[in-house]
Amino acid sequence: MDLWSLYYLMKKSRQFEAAITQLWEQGLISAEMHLGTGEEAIIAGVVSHLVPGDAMAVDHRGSAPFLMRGVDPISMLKELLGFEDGLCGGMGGHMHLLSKEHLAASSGIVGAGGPTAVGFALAAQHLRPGTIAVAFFGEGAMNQGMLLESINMASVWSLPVLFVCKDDDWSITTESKTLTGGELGERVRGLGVRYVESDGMDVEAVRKSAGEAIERARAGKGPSFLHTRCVHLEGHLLGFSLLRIIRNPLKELPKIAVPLTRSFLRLGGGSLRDRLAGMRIVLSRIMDTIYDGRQQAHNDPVLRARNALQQDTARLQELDRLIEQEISAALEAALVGVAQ
Amino acid sequence: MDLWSLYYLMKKSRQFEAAITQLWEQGLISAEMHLGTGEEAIIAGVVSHLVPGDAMAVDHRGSAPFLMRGVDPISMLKELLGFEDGLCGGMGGHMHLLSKEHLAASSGIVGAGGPTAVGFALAAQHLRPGTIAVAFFGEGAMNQGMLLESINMASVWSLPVLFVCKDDDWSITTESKTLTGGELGERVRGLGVRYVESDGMDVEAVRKSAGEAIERARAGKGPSFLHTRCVHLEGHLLGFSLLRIIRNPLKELPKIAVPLTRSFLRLGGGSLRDRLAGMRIVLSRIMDTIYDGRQQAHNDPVLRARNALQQDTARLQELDRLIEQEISAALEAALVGVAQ
Amino acid sequence: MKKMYFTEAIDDAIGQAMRNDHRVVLFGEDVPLLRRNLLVRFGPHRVMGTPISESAFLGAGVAAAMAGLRPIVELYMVDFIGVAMDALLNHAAKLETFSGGKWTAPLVVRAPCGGGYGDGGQHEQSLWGWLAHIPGLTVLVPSTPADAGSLMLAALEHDGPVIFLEHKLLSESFLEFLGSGGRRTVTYDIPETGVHGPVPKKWAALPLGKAALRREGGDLTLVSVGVGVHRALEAAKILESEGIKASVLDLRTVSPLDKTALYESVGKTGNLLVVDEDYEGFGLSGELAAVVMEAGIAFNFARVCTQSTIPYARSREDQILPNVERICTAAINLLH
Amino acid sequence: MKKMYFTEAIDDAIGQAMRNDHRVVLFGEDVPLLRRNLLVRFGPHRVMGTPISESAFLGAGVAAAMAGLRPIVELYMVDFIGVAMDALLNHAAKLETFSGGKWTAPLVVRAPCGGGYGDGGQHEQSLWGWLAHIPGLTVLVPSTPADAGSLMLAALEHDGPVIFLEHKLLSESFLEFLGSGGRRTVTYDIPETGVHGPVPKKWAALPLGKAALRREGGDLTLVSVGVGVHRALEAAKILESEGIKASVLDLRTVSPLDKTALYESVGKTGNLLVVDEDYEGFGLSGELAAVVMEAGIAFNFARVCTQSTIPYARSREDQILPNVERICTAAINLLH
Ligand SMILES: Cc1ncc(C[n+]2csc(CCOP(=O)(O)OP(=O)(O)O)c2C)c(N)n1
Ligand SMILES: Cc1ncc(C[n+]2csc(CCOP(=O)(O)OP(=O)(O)O)c2C)c(N)n1
Ligand SMILES: [Mg+2]
Ligand SMILES: [Mg+2]
Repeated sequence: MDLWSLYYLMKKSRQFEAAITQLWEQGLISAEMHLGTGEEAIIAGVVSHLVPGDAMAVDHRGSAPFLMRGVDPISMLKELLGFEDGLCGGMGGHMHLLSKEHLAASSGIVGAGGPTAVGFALAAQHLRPGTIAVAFFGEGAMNQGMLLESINMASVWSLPVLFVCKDDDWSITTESKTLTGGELGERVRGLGVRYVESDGMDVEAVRKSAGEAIERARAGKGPSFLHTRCVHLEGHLLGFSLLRIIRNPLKELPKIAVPLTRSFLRLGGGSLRDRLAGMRIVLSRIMDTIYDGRQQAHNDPVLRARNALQQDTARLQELDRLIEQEISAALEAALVGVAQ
Repeated sequence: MDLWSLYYLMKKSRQFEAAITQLWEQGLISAEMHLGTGEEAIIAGVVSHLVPGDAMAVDHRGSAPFLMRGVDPISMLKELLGFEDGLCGGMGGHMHLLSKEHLAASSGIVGAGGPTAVGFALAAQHLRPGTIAVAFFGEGAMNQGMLLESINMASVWSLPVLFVCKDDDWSITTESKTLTGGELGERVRGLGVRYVESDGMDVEAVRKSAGEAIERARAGKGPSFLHTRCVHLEGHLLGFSLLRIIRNPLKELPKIAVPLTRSFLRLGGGSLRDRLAGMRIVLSRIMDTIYDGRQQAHNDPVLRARNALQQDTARLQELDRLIEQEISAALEAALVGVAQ
Repeated sequence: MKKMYFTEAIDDAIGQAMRNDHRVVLFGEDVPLLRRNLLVRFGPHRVMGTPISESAFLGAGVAAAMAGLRPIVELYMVDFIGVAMDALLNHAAKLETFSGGKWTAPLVVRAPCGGGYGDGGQHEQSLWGWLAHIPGLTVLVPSTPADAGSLMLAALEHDGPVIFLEHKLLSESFLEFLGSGGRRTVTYDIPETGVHGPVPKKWAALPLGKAALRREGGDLTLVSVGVGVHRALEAAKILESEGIKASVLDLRTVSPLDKTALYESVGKTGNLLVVDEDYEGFGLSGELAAVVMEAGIAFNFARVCTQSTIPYARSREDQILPNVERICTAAINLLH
Repeated sequence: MKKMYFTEAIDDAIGQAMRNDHRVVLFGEDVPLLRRNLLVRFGPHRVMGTPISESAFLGAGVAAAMAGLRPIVELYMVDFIGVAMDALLNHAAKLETFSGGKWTAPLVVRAPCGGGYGDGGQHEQSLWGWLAHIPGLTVLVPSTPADAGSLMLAALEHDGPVIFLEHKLLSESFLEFLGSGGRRTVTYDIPETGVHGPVPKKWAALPLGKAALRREGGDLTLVSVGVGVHRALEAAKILESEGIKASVLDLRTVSPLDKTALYESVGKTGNLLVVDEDYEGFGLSGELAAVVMEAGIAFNFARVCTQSTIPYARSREDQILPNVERICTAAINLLH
C-alpha cells in the first residue's frame, strides 16, 4: 500500500473526527468524547495490514481504528448520536464501539485490550490459523496489571498478537513517565515479548515495523510489541480542561486560579515549602501542556504525509476534496431527520 | 548475627512446622496447610534484619516468617487449632495470620503481598522514617498483575520495600517457567526496581544481600527485589497429591492411573498424537516431582547450616535439644485441654 | 442406573461437549493436572494451563468466546474472582447490550465455591447472589451429580456468559486435592446424595432458570441452592417429626430465577424460608422476598444465611454457615 | 448561611480533616490536578498521584490504613473497581474478623458513581448495593453538599473501610472536567438542591447508619439514596397534586441500614416504594423488602430501579434509570 492510500486513510479519519467534533460541540454527543486525532499514522500503519478474520481490540479512542478498518462511517456516527440504527443500536456509544463482522471491540477500561487481544488470538489459533489480533492502547495502560499479565500470556502461549502502544506521554493530566518505572522495552522483554520501536508520526515507518511483526505472528512466530510515539492534538478528550486553559486563558484561568490561590493561602495545612511544591506541580502540568508537542504542527502525522505528497498538488487537492465530500455526505446521512 | 543464631531461627521454625504437621495429621487442622519447610534460609536471612516498626507481608506460607519475627508460637498453634485465645481468636487461620503488634499480615491471595508491602512502606515513610516493609511471595506470583503493579509503584514512589521472591519452580502442580515469559531480572528492572539474586539455601548469603537491600531502603534509596531459590520439601501443601504418589505409589498411583487410562482410551476425542501429548504432560509432572530438588537432602537449608556447624557437635546437640524442648513445650501448652 | 461423583459428572459432561463441538476448550491454573482425564483424551490444545493471571485469562476467555470458541475458564476458587472481576462486570456481562444484541460471549466460568471444611473466610465464599446482581450474567449452582452434568451442558449451549459454581463439599476430588486425601483423620459434613448419585447415560442440557421441587409439604417453603438444599432437606425431615410439613425448592439457577416455581410453592404454603450460604445482606435472600412481594402473594418471610465473614475455627464456621439446627429453629419461629 | 457545591463541600471537609490529623493522606489517578486545591495547601506528600494501577494502589491503601495512616483512595469512577475488587472483597472487608477484632483498616475509598449524562454502561454504574453485600464494608451515598461533607468526615473518623460514593450528576466539577465545561450546548437533569446548598461553618461528622426523612406523608414511603432522593422528592410533589402523600426517606448510608427509620415510616404508611439507581436484582431494593418483612410489618412493595445494563443513548438511558414518571406510575399502581 503506497503513501497515497495511507494518506487517504489518515485524512479520512481526521475529517471523520472533525465531523464528530462538530456533533459534540452542538451537544448532540452528550458526554466524554476521546479522539484519535494525532495518532492516525499509528492506526493506519497497523490497520492497513489487517485482512478479514484478523481481530482488533481498541481502547477509548475507537473512531479512527474502526473507520480505517472499514466500519461504515454512517453507522458509527449514528451510534455516537445514539440512534437505534447505529452500529450498536445506540446502546454502546463511543467507548464501546463493537463490530462482530470485523472482530473489532472497544473498551473504556484502561488495559482491557490486553486480555481481549489474547482471547482473540487464541480463537485465531484454533479457528482461523494465519489470522492475528492487534491491541491498541496508551503508555498509561502499561501500568495496568491485566495488560502486563496479557503480554506474558501471549508470550508463553506464543499467540499471534501485535501489542501497539500509542505513547503520547500523557494519561489525562498525568505525565506517564513520572509514574512509570524502568524502560518499557525492558519491561516488555522481561515479559517474554519481542519489542520494537517506530516513529508514530511517520505512517510508512509504522507500516513497515508493523508489517514485519504481523508477518511473524501469521507465521506462528509469536507476539510482538510495537512502541510508537504520538501526540493527541485535541488533548485527552474534547473540551479537555488543560487545553481550554491554554486556548482561552482569560476565560478559563480565573476559574482555576482564584480557588487555587485562596486554598494556597488558607490557614492551617502544610508548610510554605509543601505548598510551593504543590503549586509547582499544578503549574508544571499547565506549562508542560503549553510547551508539549500537542501544539506543534510538525507533530501532525496527516500534515507530514501531506507534505511528502506535495509534489502532486492537483491529485492531493482532488483527494482532499473527495474525502471531504465522503465525510460530509456521511454526516448528512447520519443526521437525516435530526432538527438542526 | 552469626550462623548459630540463624541456625537457631531456622531449626526452630522447622521444628515448629513439624509440630504443625503432627496436628494436621491428627486432623486437628481441618483444611489446607502450607508450610515454609525448605525456605527457612530465605526467611531467616531476611527477617533477622527486621526491627520494631518494620512491616512484613507474607503469602500462604505464614508460619515460618511469623515465628522468626517473634510471634508467640503458642498463640500461633492455638490459632491453627481454631481456639478463641489463638493469635487471631481462631478467626483467621493459617492463611490469614495477622499480628498488628509486628505489623505482619498474611494473605491467601497470590500476589496480594505486593500491594500490602507498598501500603506498609508508604505508612513507614510518613510515620516511621527509617523503617521498611518486606514482601515474601513465590515465583508464581510474578504473573499476578497486582504484584507487578506494586513493584512499579514502589519504584516511582521510591518506597522502602524489599520484595523477596522465594522461587521453588512450582505453582502447585505447574512448573512456573513453562508459563513465565522472559527473565525475572529483566522484568523487575523493567518495572524500575533494583534486582539481586542470592542462593536461597545459604542463609548467610541471603542475610548478606538482604542486609544491603534493607540498608538502602532505610536510607531512603528505594526498593530492591531479591530473587532466591528454594525447594518446598513437603510440596505445595500437606498431603500434596504429587508427593503422595511418589511416596506411596502402590496406594496412590492406581487411584489416578485407572481413570486416566480409561479416559485416554475412550472413544471420541483427540487424535492419538493429541492424547499422547496430553499423557506426556501428566507423566512429566509426576516424573519432574520424582527428580526435582524436593527429594534431595542437600537442598535442605537447615541441614546445610547444621553441617557448617558440625565442628562444635556438643553445642549443636545442646541447641537442638533446647529447640525441641521449646517447641514441644509450646505444643503441650497449646493442646492443654484437648482430648488426644 | 449409572452413578457418578459430582465433579466426575461435570467432567464427563464436558467430555461429551468437547467430543461433539471442537470449539469447546478448557483453561485455568493447574487444569492440566486437575482435568488430566480430559487432557489425555483431547490433548494440550484443548486443555490448557494458565499462569496465575486471572484478569488476563478470564478476560481472554470472554474475547475467545466473542471470536468463536466456547471456552470453559476455571478459577481455582470463586473467591479469586476479586482480581478479575472486571472481565465479568464490565465486559462479559455488558457485551450483548453494548452491541445492540448483535454480539454475545458464550463463556463458561467454572469455579469451586462454598465452605464447611475449615479453609477460612477468604477461601470459602459463595458469592452467587453477588454475581447475580450484575445484569447479563447467568449463575448456576447445582446440588446433585445429575444436575451438575446437565447444567454444565446447558451452560455450554447458552449464548451468553455463565458462572458455574461447584460447591467444594460436593467435590470429592477437590477436597482430596486440598489435602484430605493425605490422611484419614478428618471428616466434613458432606451430603451423600449431593456428592454421589445417579446420572443419565447420555448428558442432555437442563433448561436454565428451572427450579426443582425436591420435597413437597404444605406448611412452608424452604428455598436454597447447592449444599443448602441438602441442609434444607435434612431439616425438613426433622421438622416433619415435629408435625411441620416443608417443601424444599432447589433453585439450581440463581439468575435467572424460576419465579413461577417460587410463586406456586410460596402461594400454597404462605411461608418462605430462604437458606442461603451466600452472605445475607443485599443478595439472593432479599431478592426472593422482593420478587414474591411484587407478585402480591401474602406470606411470612425468614432467612438463614451467612451473616458475616466466615470464621476459620470449624466450630464457629458451622454456626455461621446455614446449618440444620438454625433452619429448624427459624422454621418453627416463622410458623409460631 | 454558607453555601457550597457538592464536590467543593467534600474537598472542604477533607481539608479540615487533613488539617487536624496528619495521618490523613489522599491518592489516586490525576489527584494532583483533580484535588489541586488540597495539593497546594497540604503539599505533594499528602496529595499523591498514582499510576493506572488500581489493584496496587487500592490494596496499598488498605495496608497503609493498617499501618497507621488514614488514607483516602480515589477511583476515577466506581466502575473501575472491577480490576481492584480483591482489595475490598478479600482484604479490607475481612481484616477485622480475620484478626479476631484486633486489627482494622480505617480506609476511605472515594469514587464518582451514577449516570444520567450519556457516558454509557461501563462508566455510569452505581454498585452501592453490590458493595454492601460484602460483610465488613460501610457504604455511603450522600445526596446534598451538607451530607457529603459531614459523611466524608464520618468516614474518616470510622475505624473500618468505607466506600464513599459521589454521584456525578451532583459533582459540578467532575461533569465540567468530563467535557461539559467545553461547551454550552449540553444540559443534564441535575437536582439543584443536590448540587449546591447550605453547609455548616465547621464540619462535624454525621453518625453512620442514620437516614434522613426528607419529606413526610402518610400514604407511602419512598426510599432512596443519592440522585434518586431528588427524583423521589420531585415525584412526591407531583403525587401530592394527585392526592397521594408520600414520605421520602434518604438512607444516606446503604450499609449499615437505618432499620429503625425504615420500620417507623413503612409502619405508618404500609407502602414501600424503593427508588434505586443501582441494579434491581439481588441488591438494595430486595434487602429493604426482606428487612421490613423480617420485622413482621405488613406492607405493599414496589421498586423503581435500573433493570439492565445502562444504554448509551440519552433517551433510553433516561428510561432505564429511575425517573420521576416511573416513580409516579409505580406509586399509583402500588396504592390502587
Ligand atoms: C481501569 C481504569 N482506570 C482508570 C480509567 C480512567 N481513564 C480513562 S483514560 C485514562 C488515561 C489513559 O492513558 P493512556 O493509556 O496513556 O491513553 P491515552 O488517553 O493517553 O491515549 C484513564 C486513567 C479507566 N477508564 N479505566
Ligand atoms: C489470586 C489467586 N489465584 C490462585 C490461587 C490458588 N493458589 C494458591 S497457592 C498457588 C500457587 C502459588 O505459587 P507460588 O507463588 O510460586 O508460591 P508457592 O506455593 O510455590 O510457594 C495458587 C495458584 C490463589 N490463592 N490466589
Ligand atoms: Mg497516553
Ligand atoms: Mg513457587
